[in-house]
Amino acid sequence: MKIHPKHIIESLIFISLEPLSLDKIKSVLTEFSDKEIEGAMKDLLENYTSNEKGIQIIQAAGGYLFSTNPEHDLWIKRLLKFERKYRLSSAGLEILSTIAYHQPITLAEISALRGVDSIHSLKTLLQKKLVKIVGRKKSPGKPLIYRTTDKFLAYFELDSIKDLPSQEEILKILEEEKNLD
Amino acid sequence: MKIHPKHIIESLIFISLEPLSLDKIKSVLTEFSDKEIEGAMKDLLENYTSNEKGIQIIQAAGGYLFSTNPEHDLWIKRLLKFERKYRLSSAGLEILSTIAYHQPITLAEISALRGVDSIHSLKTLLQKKLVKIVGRKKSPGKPLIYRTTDKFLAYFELDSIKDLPSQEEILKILEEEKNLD
Amino acid sequence: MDNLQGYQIKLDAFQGPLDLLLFLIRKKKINIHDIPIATITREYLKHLNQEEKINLEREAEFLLMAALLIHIKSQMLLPRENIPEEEDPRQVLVDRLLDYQKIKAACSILRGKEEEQMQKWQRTSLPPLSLEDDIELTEVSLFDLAEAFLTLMKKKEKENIQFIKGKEFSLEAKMKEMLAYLEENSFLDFLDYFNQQESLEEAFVSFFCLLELIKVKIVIAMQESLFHTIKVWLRKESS
Repeated sequence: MKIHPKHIIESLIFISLEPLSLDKIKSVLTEFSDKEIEGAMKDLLENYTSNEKGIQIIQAAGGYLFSTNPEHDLWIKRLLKFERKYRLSSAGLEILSTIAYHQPITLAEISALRGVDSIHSLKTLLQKKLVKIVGRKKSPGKPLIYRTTDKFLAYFELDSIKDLPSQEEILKILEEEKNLD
Repeated sequence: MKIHPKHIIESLIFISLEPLSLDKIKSVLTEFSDKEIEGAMKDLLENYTSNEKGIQIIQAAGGYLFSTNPEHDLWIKRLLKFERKYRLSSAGLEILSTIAYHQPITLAEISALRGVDSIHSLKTLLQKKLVKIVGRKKSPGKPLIYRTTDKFLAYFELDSIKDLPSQEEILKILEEEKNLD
Repeated sequence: MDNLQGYQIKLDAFQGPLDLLLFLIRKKKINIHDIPIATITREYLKHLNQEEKINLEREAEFLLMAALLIHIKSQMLLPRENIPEEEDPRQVLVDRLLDYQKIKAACSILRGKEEEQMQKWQRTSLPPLSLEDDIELTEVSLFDLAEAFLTLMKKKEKENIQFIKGKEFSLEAKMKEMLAYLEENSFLDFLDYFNQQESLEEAFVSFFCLLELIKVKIVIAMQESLFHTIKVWLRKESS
């Protein structure tokens, strides 16, 4: 029986705990051409979107990852005996989005943009690996600079940093807020 | 749209950390009768055996779990090997940080700082080319001395070893965690 | 009247002075590009005064903003000819507010995405892979097992050195206990299980039981991935 690359890709995504990129898949499936792999990938994704399933393949941080169907949240929480997953704190989320839009950025710059000292909550973001230190700024005092990580992208199911909410989306939100009052 | 128990079961088996027994599934899917659940389970297993797939549901230790198709072992091993290159154990990380902050340093000095014999993880770090031997110390026994490599810098996206966060900077971040929400 | 006025607003509800200012601007339906600085300063100070107790560190930030507002107000009062044309003293503040407003809006979109993501579950660790016996790194060798055990024992020795219990443990009884545990729990976490043992002696007996069970192929020891804990499972055919 011939082994179809589609099924191998399915296996590979399945055993990966982090989004698996097409490049990595290609580097593992050396027996198949890039074109074959790309076709198989497309085929696999179609299978998963066209058929109703308990599990799905999501695209995030430049790769593919299995996740459960959001409609099953209730039962999964029951099984795992979880009340709910932890959300980011408001301060954490604000720092995160400041970094996301202004990276690379220093702590002082984050604090200036927010009007608040922002060293609080930075620890959680670093420990959760949602942001990382990427070196120092070539300016007086050489402060550390921060960037968001791939884990940040995966957390919000963004494929790349370009998929962050755009100016238009942001303006739309602001308009909506204005009309609320 | 009605949610089919088959798909919920699929989600549950996927997310479970151990083989999931039918009894457990029944205890979670309280909205469905035992008969419905048994039927859905049978249906699900048939789906997985009749269609050729990359992943399968197997029965083990009194429950069900997902597993990859054994025919794909070759590629899975390749991927795991690939992934392993980028992972560090906690001991490895500890030694690496000891070397990074105290270089040039000998093995005896590393072990003394950690309170643990560190030769094993040091070998792994040498293999990964994250640290290198740079000569011998001019002291009794002339022990080998170690330093981090350029690959180490690349791994952590640092321009130079001077860009490592200082102990004070990290301490400050660690100490400042406060709940402001 | 707007419906927000009924609420007692606490400064703690705001991320900082910019957040409070944006709230006031919205509440008073103020055009952000043409802020009536006297009104906003008055409102802002009113809010600060309402607070009985604010966190000292944050109070400084709120007060700093109050100072900035008062400074801008005083500049606005200066005779026109003293200020170069086009230069509005409010501009610095407006720019900061606009930047911050964007961050806040992005936050609310991201919060929505986070909410969606919370309902999707991903695995944090993998079940044992279906790989055959020849795989070196996911299946743990006896040596790995012994090594992990010895490391653990070194730690335990330190903790237990003062008192050694006189109780005796038979190999047979322990083996039965372990199998019963496996039947019930489907797998056994190596580190957890040995940590639960009361004394060094009991841990040793358990360890030899485990080696024996592996040797006669009743159980299988697997490591989910490198550096994870070792899990012991009953072999399929024996369960």
